[in-house]
Amino acid sequence: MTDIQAGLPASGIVPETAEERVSYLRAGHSLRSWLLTTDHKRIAILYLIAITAFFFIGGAAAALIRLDLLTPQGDLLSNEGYNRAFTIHGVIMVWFFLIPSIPTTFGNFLIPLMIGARDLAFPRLNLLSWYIYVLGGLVTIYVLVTGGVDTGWTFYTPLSSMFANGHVVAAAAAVFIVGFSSILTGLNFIVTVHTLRAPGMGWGRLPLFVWSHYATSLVLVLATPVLAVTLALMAAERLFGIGIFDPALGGDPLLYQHLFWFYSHPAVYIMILPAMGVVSELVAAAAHKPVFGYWFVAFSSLAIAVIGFLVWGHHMFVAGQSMYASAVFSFLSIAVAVPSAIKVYNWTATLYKGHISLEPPFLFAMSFIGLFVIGGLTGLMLALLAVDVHVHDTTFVIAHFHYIMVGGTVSAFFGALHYWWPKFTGRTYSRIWGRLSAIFIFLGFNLTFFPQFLLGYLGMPRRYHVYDPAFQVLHVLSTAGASLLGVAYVLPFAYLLYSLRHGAPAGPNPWPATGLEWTVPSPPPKHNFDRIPVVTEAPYAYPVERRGDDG
Amino acid sequence: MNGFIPLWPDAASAHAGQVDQLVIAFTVLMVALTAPVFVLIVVFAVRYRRGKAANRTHRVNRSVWLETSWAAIPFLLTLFFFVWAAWLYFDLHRPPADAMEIDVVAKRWMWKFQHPEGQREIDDLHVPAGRPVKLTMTSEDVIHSLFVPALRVKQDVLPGRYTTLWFDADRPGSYPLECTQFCGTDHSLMHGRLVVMAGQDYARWLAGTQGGDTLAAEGRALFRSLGCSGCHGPGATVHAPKLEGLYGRPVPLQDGSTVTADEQYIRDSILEPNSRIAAGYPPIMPTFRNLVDEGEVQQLVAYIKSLATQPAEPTP
Amino acid sequence: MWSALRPLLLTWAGLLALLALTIAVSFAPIGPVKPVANMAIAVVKAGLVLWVFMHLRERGGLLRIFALGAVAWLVILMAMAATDILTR
Amino acid sequence: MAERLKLREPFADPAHQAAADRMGMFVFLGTEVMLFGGILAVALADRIRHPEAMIAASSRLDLWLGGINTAVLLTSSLAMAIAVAAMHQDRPRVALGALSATVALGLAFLGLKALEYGQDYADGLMPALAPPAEPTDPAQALFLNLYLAATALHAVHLTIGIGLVLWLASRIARRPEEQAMTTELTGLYWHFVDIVWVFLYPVLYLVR
Repeated sequence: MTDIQAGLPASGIVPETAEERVSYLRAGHSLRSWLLTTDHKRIAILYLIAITAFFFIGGAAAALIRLDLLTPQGDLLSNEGYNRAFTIHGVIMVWFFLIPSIPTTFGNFLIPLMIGARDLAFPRLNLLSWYIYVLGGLVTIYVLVTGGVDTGWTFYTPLSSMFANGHVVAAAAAVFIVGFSSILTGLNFIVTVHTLRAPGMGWGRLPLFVWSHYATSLVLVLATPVLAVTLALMAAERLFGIGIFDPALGGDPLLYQHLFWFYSHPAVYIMILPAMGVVSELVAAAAHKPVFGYWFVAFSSLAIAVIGFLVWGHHMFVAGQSMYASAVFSFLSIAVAVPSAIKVYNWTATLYKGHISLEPPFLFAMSFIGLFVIGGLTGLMLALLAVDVHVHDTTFVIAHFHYIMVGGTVSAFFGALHYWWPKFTGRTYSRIWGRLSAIFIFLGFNLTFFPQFLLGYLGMPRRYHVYDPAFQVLHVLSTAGASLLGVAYVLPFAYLLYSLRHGAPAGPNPWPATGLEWTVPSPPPKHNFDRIPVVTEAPYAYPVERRGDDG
Repeated sequence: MNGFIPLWPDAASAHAGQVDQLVIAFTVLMVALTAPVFVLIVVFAVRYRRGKAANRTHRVNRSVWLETSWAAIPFLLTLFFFVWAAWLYFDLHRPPADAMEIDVVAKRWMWKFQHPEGQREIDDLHVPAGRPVKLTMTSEDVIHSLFVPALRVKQDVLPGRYTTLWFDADRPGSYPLECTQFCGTDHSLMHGRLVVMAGQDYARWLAGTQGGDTLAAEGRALFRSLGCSGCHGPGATVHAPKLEGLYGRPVPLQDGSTVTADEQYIRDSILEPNSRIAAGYPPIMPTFRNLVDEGEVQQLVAYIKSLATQPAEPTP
Repeated sequence: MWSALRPLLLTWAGLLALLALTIAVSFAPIGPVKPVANMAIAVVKAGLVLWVFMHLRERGGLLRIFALGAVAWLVILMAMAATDILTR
Repeated sequence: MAERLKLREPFADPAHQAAADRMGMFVFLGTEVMLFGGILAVALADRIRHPEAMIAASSRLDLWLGGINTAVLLTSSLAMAIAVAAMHQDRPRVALGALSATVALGLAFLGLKALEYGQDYADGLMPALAPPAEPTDPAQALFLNLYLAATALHAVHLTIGIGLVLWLASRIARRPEEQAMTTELTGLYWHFVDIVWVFLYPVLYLVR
């Protein structure tokens, strides 16, 4: 970006560059060459399109919820309508945007490039995973169009299996299907990182982006099947009356919650770990300096993946779980925050004595760090037993997980989009608009969710659309924030798509940054590397810019 | 909870005050641990801006001591709060013996309260101030959750099982009471008021409401009308466990283990007699699952508990 | 070809013997330790199938970790769910 | 032994691709372990909460038919292992014979299972599908529902396994020289389905 000082890209249509003519984008123009591709880069683009569509559908449901909560009686939607709106918002955002967002787009595109491979270990499985995702998506659209489901994204029994009257089994089938898409992606990444690293690319030379995706893949592969069998048993109980969790038969509704949260808490680490990988790359590139404490940051990804499996009980402190088990889960939930603390402090230490540039992706990275810290700490507060008794299932919890998922993962997703867009498309975008959208997203987000911390502690229950009139001011603030956030999210797609035609050519290394993906032309050719590179130095080996930098 | 924008909920019990102290103290620790991150990011972004001259010598890229310390110190500090919070949590799970017992039945989209003196209330609950009150709760359909923000207490209400919640409200007033576990269409409407009244006001309220039979009395009537007295009554000839003095006593079971006869055991024995059969008795008791609803089971349990004080006659 | 079949046939015989053993054990009056015995025999049978039929014997350590890693997570699920159910 | 397989994208060396394929298969089997693991966790929870009902309900199942079925499945695993060994020794005809034995034994298992399901249906051991004359004790119904769910899921996996073996046999019949790896991978899946039954049998039938 250093050579293009102008905020706006060169005006008028920019003709196709030499790299673009031979790049993966031009390797076949027919729809068939896109829909039957096994090139990991094209599959990443297919995923990017699909998850963006679901991001806006889920966002629309969120807009409905926020508008309905403008008034204490909830005049926009009926009770039933509100229940279905937050359920479809949850189902689509969790399984069709947050979980696949960074791994299936940036993971698919960049992991082979970063480790010096021509493609993932199983290219055909990669395409199959996209088709399974689309199939799951279509079933969800069917559920949405024909009336939705009113159980919440958690599908708790006995409500989901015996009392709910929406399309519970179809929604469970959609999630069951899309689960296998994540399993295939996780499996592909694990085998690729183990078997396809370039010569010299030892585990100590892997970019932290790859480390975090490796840890995410372990969680994807080990947790998702438990969700599949739990939803299958719930659907069997609803469809055929095969009572597994049925309290009338002496079944334990808490058993469903144990199985569900055994998946669903690791699932939140599936959502945040790739974002942490992105931020490690962005912070290193922003500071033009190696990440502080490489091994600590790398192993903290693995630690989060492993300890993440031991903490699910903190969702059930007030659910009737034994107080001894709750104490154990509370302690382990505090332990799982330690690796995240290491990452945050190490990122901050990376900025020390760096050469910091405030390009749009690096603004997103810093807003990630700020918002993730608030989300993480309120998570620690929720892990404290007595506090959780008060704020469980209130909007305090809503604010907590939105600070991590929207403040964290979505900011990192947009940061990654702005950082690797020149590599994906070979074009640069307007840096002024990039910075504006980062700032608007940060402001809109805080205005939307900080009031919900206050509402939560005041006792505003979650999933309520009728509330005490005294809370109305905070709800109006939150809805105002949501409308600003909604507009801010549309901005990037405007100027990024504009850059496809009018953006100036980006060249192989616009930032400039280290990493094998920056050594190939932008957009990269179909076979990635003419010759598989031999890696000789540690990652993030930024050149010393000034004499004496290294003392 | 007054003023244009309410910022802090009312606190109507000692426990609520303690939870507030815990939250404020923990927030102070969190600000102390994270202020450096926010400040340093801005400071570094300004001082070490790319292209700006600055003293960038002695760049260190790893320091095992520094990294271990900023991992361990926050963890140890938070552990102190873990112990404090766990202490409050355990305190919540140990109701005092002299607490006033109120039975609660949660049903899709309403709360039914039954006072020991016989009063019945829907959605609203009147309790005396300054006296511990223990709620024994169950649900007739899905999982609900009783939440009183002013007391900082919440407990899920499960179908097929008793869960308990106790509090000692000391400030009279009317506080919101809500259901916080999504339970279907009108989940948002399933709320009411917890009315905490000073001693004499509560007595006047008790007298004022129609004083039907006490809970135990209604239980005795049911005990007779359902035919329980045929086997468990004093003059019964059938070989069935005597219920006098049963409540709170350990009961040896057929599989060799023993269990204390609490509300849960009595309820299970009424609704699923074969689940835990007392030792030395044939499993001949029919199930009453479809004959009585949860409210009536609580009346029977109240009656059997009232028998606890009478001496147990020798079984025939 | 025969040299390749010999280990397979021996393993098969072993598996059938273990099946008979597990049925016999289920009738023996050994009380509370019976479920542990059932599981132990099942683990041995599974181990035989993994070791010989699935050729883990000839594979490196990494693949063995992959083969048995998931069982550790299953134990986490069962152990922690059991702590709740037992101490409720 | 040189890996006889069809080289494909990103791999240049057969041994490299073989190692990757095996690792991918074992990771996939890891996910299947977690899938059936959920059911075993439900069984453990029910066993802790309702011990006598579990014992009573399990003793009503036909232990001997289950035992025969286990033997059938173990033998089918042997046949599959022989097929894999034959393909590695470049003996496709022997492999085809062993594969047909595997399919036959698999179908025998499904047949016996269907027979058992009919028996259970008649004896009222499937309370969800056919409510028996005198209602079973609720906790026993819980176990019987779990038995139905677990064995049905296993039967679905076995059916997929049989489909895979038939597809594999057709590929060997057409071009035998490249199928050693595919045979080994199908074998891994088949042995896994057998291992699942090795655990389901004591958990469901031998609760004494």
